Amino acid sequence: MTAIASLLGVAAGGWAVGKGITNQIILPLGLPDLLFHLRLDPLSGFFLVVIGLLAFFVSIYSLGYVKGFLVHRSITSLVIFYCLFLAGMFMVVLADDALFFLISWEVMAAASYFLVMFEDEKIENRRAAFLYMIVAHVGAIAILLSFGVLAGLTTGFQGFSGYTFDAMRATSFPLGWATAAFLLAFFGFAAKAGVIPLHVWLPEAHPVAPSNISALMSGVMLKTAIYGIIRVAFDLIKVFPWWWGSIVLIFGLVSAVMGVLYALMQHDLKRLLAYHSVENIGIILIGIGLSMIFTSFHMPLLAALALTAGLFHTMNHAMFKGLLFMGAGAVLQATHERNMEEMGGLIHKMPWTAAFFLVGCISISALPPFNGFISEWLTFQAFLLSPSLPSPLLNLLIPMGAALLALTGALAAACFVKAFGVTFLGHWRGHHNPNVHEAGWPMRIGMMLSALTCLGLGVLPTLFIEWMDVISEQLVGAKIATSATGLGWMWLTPIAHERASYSGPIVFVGILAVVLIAYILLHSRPAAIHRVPIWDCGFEKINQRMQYNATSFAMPIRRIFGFLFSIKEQVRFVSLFGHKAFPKKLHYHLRIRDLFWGWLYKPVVDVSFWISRKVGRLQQGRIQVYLIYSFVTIIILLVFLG
Amino acid sequence: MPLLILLSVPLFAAIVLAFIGDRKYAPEINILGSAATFAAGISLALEVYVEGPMLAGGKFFFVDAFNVYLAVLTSFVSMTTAIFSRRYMRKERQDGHVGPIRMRFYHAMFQLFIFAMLLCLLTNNVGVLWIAMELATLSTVLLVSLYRTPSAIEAAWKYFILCGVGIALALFGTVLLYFAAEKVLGAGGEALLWTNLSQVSGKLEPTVLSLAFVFLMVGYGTKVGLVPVHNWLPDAHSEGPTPISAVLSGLLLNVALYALVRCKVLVDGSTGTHHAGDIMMGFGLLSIIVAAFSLLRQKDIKRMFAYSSIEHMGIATFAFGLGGPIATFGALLHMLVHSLTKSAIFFTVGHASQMHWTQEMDRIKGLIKGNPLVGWGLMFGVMAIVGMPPFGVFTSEFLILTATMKDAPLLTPFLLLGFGVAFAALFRRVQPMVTGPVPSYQRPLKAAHIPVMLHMALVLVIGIYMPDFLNRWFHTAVELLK
Amino acid sequence: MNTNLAAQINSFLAAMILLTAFGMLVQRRMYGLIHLFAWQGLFLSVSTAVVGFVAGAHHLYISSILTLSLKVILLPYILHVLIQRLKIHKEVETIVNVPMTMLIGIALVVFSYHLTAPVRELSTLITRSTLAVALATVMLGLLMMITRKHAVTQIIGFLAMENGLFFAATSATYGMPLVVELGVALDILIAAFIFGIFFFQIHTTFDSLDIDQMARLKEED
Amino acid sequence: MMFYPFLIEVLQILIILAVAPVFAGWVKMLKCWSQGRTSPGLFQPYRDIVKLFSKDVVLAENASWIFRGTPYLVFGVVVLSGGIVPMLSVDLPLAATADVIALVALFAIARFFTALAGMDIGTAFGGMGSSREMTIASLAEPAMLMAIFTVSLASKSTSLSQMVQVVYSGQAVLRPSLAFALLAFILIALAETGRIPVDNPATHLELTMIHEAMILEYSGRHLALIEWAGMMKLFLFVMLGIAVFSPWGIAASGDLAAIPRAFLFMILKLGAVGAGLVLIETGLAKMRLFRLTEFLGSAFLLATLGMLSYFILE
Repeated sequence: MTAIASLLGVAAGGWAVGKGITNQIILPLGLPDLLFHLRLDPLSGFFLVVIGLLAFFVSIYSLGYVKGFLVHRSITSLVIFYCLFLAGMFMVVLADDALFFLISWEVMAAASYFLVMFEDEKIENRRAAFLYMIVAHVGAIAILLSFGVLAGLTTGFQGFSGYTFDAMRATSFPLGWATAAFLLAFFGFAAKAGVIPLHVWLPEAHPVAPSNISALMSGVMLKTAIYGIIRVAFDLIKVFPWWWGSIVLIFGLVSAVMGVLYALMQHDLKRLLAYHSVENIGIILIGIGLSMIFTSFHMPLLAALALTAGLFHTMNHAMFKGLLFMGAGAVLQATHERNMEEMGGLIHKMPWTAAFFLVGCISISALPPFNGFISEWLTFQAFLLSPSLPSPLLNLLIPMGAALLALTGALAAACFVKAFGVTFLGHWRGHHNPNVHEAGWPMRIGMMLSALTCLGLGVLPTLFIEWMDVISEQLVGAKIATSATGLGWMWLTPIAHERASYSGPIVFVGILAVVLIAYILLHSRPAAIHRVPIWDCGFEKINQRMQYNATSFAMPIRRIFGFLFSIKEQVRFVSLFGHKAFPKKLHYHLRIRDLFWGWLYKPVVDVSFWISRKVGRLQQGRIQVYLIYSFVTIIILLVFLG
Repeated sequence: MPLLILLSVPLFAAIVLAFIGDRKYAPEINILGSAATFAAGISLALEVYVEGPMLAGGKFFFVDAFNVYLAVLTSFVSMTTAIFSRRYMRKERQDGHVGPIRMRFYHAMFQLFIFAMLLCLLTNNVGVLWIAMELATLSTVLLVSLYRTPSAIEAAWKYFILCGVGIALALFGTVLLYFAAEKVLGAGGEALLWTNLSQVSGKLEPTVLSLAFVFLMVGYGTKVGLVPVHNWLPDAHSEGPTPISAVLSGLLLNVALYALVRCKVLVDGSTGTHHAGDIMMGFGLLSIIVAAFSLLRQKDIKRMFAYSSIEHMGIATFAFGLGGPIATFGALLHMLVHSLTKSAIFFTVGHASQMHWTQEMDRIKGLIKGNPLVGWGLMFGVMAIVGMPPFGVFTSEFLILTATMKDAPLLTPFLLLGFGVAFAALFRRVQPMVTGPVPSYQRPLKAAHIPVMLHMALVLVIGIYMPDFLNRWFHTAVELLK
Repeated sequence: MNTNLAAQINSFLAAMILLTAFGMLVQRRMYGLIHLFAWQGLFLSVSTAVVGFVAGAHHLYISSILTLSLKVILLPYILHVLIQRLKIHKEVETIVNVPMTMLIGIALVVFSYHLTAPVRELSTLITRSTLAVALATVMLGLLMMITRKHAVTQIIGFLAMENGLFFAATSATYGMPLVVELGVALDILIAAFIFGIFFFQIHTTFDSLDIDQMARLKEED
Repeated sequence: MMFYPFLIEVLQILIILAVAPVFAGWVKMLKCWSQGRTSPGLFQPYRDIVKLFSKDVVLAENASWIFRGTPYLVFGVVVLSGGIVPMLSVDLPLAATADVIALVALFAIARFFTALAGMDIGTAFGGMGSSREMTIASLAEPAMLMAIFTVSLASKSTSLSQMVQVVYSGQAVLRPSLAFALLAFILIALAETGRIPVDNPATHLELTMIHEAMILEYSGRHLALIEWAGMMKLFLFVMLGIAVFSPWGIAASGDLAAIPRAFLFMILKLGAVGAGLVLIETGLAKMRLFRLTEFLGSAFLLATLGMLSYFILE
């Protein structure tokens, strides 16, 4: 059912973007003076496609996945909230007035909250869900205020018409208020998107949710926040100074780098993926931030390039992160284990899942010929074009951002070598050998479809970019020229042929061809393959505990970037003869925490409770004291007025 | 005519219930009486809706858009509460918390309380308004101490004394009001009629009125439960029987706020300034913040929701103080949805504590699995009360917040702080209660379905689709309060 | 009786009311308090009657009689009975810092006078100057409730406040409309019954009427 | 002249296949000489590869298709990259397939799979090699991008043939930015191709190996492909450096006659670079793994200085 609905969403979105038209509908719901306004324009159409496509895949996947739950619990609530969640996301991108937007927004948040809490007997689920809810709600209030500012400045505030996006579009805002609105909106959306330092809920909530839900949350729910930022900045406010873009850019960069570094330190597979969402949201924001900078300097072409990069990455991230979470779900279902330290060698038992997961890994590591590379490449191109900006300071600083992005990409690759290597390759690391089996067909189909989409987007990006060009045309007023020549679909040339180009099909076909040729040549002569045990360097039989695991893999990077984490490392000796030289047993304990807990969240919580204790003293039990309150209040008021 | 029925039915029911005592069918009579009241309320509302504001009983009663909607609300919530209390109080009797005499007392006083509130809302006379308010207090004081535990008596005593003092101060304010009005309207009953006062509010002496407002504010503010004169509220709500907490929280506070708003209109009309509004905003803001932070450290479930009521009354007071069409609209809506939601929450809370034999939140667990209606009801109730869409509270908070952003942007951070903290505090407590496995000491319970579902459905509907008549009512009320 | 004389009588009565209010503030013995309260009620009743006579407002006579019967006869009697029933008549109460309380009381009077001064200018009534006394009486009642620790004395303080209110109503405006006066009286009657019930409840539960025991519902840990 | 570009393309791929082992042999030979040993000759790498091709494959029990497929993939990627870097002529049809950034990404995919293959068997060495390799790569990447950025500032392009053309046409001579970028590039290239002081291709000492640790389990034709690809990668990095920083002698567009001359120039330059490489390798000792941060940090610094000097000085 949901699959069909999602397909409808895809169709509608694809149609809207393809035709570049705008539809508006007003539903007879809501406040009588403020009916629910719906609007389908290319931007929302694009996001509709993103959401719908992944939702379609995930819905197929879920058919198989939820069977795992059926054994020991009812899934009614899962199904209900799943549908609500999808509906919420669709409504968010379609909403065209502040009230309806926020309602959809919170329906989405609430539904996902219940989904995170689906397995509510586990304490970590409850904790994660709670944290998620808090951050989401605080973010929502900020968005609400932002709309409040915007609506307050529109002409129709005395009535209710000021709340519609149309009224906001028609108003040009004074800079100070617009800035307040933008910052509030950015804060709110950033909380949803998991931008550092508002990301803490994300690595808690995504791992504990059912995997199909993680896929949707990470793949598309975060994107609604991106949609919000674009909508507010480009569509509602329209004119802004360059430093807004810089703010977005800086937060994007920090999120990208920190996200991937934290991801590297994880040994919980889904948690690792969750941190990667932080990273990828960062990359998307980089694109958007650059686009905003270019827009404020009136360089529509470059702005279009950067915006396309950001949007393209949005699409890509939805696809590969959905794929990865689905893969992780398949692994979770097969092994009942999220800890990578207890996995290994799954490629033999789950060949399909392994292959699809590998596709996801390559895509997210931004390696050609898959889709992740295209968007990152476009982002780099946008970076490289920044020297044409008329501001010397930006000229000097923005390239550093490019370097950080490069660092992010490389670290992501490292991280996914770790993730894939430790999970699927090598030997089983766990203590007991579970009965692992391949995922069922619906799950495989779901994963396969998104894997194919990843490949398709990577090989033929030009077609996709041409299709979505209309968005940037509407928002920043320019298209990026992709099809300069007759064979335009082959070459991706964002600005000009001389500037830079990339050809997905040739890379794909080229690699494939050379590999095939080499393979055929080498196999023309039969050669035996001997299967032997692993070479043990002449020592005793090596066992599976000697393998590199997730922690040891990340050790060099942990050392190098150690200052960014709060790390507690402990080595405890249990030694023979009471001397260190004769160790009998070594206990190694490592605890890595998110730095921002200590910096940002714990103080807030502590201060709240401190204030709460102080405030509690008001209610101090004795009636005379209460009477004194009344007495003093009245005296003060009398003095004040009299 | 419906007006007369509306008032006489509860009074009559109170007398009947006092006489028949604790019979088997007493709860049903209670429900019947409330239902009749509600029907009368509806027909009155229809009449007003069709014909506009009206005077009745020789100018003694006055009905306009503002109070008729509150009257309907009052009769509605009292009806659902009566339905709820049937099952709830039966359980309490089985558990031996209350005896037959107290049951008789409970039923009679419940109806008397409803009568007092309706009188309070419908009267045209500011003095009678005061009397009815005092009657409402007095009729509930002994209900709060119904269980006769030390803490219940303590709570009731505090309620009695603090509200008594508060209301006395309000009387002083009323005297001053009369003092000013008498000059313009002449001595006698005419000078205390709200309809007359509002017409001549521009001519009333500003100094006297602002003096009067201080007393009215502190007096009725005590009843509304505004910080710093709120101290009776958490005690009374947590120690009384749950149906009483529901009506106290859902209705009495509204009625007190109604009185306050009526006075504010007069005062601002007279002084031509916004001082009264400013004072209300100050009280509101203080209530929001103090209540929000107090929520953080609650252990008793009913006490926690009592603080939540303080917070929401703070919001409504703040919005009325802010003024302007959108804020006032939001405040009216807020009164409506808060009262529906909060009483629904108290219904579920009552059942929850019966299921676990305690009001300690640490001991309440696994409600959704134990009793889905109670569990989900509490969950959704809390989601609604903290302002999650699509429930109606969100709509009102949305309007209030955006209006604040427009008119007093510097205050929004405080509002935001309060909302955020309250949200976190409530969720932190409620989530462990509704989720998780069922504890061994939980007992199954037949819960009262209808009231909870009815309330939540209404709140939901108002959030998604507000009927046109409600909207028009609010708009008329907004006009009145300008 | 001419207006001037009436005004003088009224002022005298106002002074007496104020004096009894102060007396109650510092009186330690329970019976003394009740007597002072009855006296205050009497002064109030007389004052109401005088005002009614001067102003020709005949409903004030009803008020006066109500006051007389309620506050001078009924309530003191009830209190008396209760005290005997509950065997608390011998109790002598400690009051926090009497001189301090007196000073605050005087400050309150000054404050009330200052506050009502502008209102006084507006009024043409002969009784206008007594408004300050009425306000002061209300405030002193409140102060008394704050400084006392006994349930009965708190109630007396509360009733003293009501006296102040009544006085304000008569002195400032020649009395409220009759409906209101009757209603208020009814309320006080009900309140009297309720606090009667309360005394019993408190006494049986806590074994004394000392309200310091009733401070367990609080937020502090 | 329709076929001219394709001719060049084919020629170039042949060159890279053929010349890369020779270059590797040349480096080894020079190294032997400098250390006073007898060298096995310029063509020893050929002999090694041929020998490996004819051997049977010994495969670990639990090797998966990733382990077996990686050599082919790595080989394929490197050959494809070979068709992209202009060596003889600026007029290379495939050059537009990928710009510098994409080229770096192509190398990255080879590395990605090699690292996976290292983890496939499940030995401690493999994992260690993968871990270190990926660490180094992530540190090298920002510096690499910075260098590219600097160069592209001068040429206003990241497309290789365009960059070559700009430098070749003399618009950029003796620019400080390019000099800095060159220095940075050399450091990065050392790291990327696994030479001393970052990695030692000749060692099999457990504590110091990086790249070798990953491919320790390979044998037969798999090893041959990997070794060959490794030589080509070294060769390609050298060619990339030459193309971007000193393309003089390269054939201009459509100039068929200049090809032999260009080939000659290429050989000469290769010889010189080989000598330089040996100089570095004999002069320096291998660094500790955690000193590499400083090494690559200085590469980044140099590249950034190059960029700054572009903005400040030019």
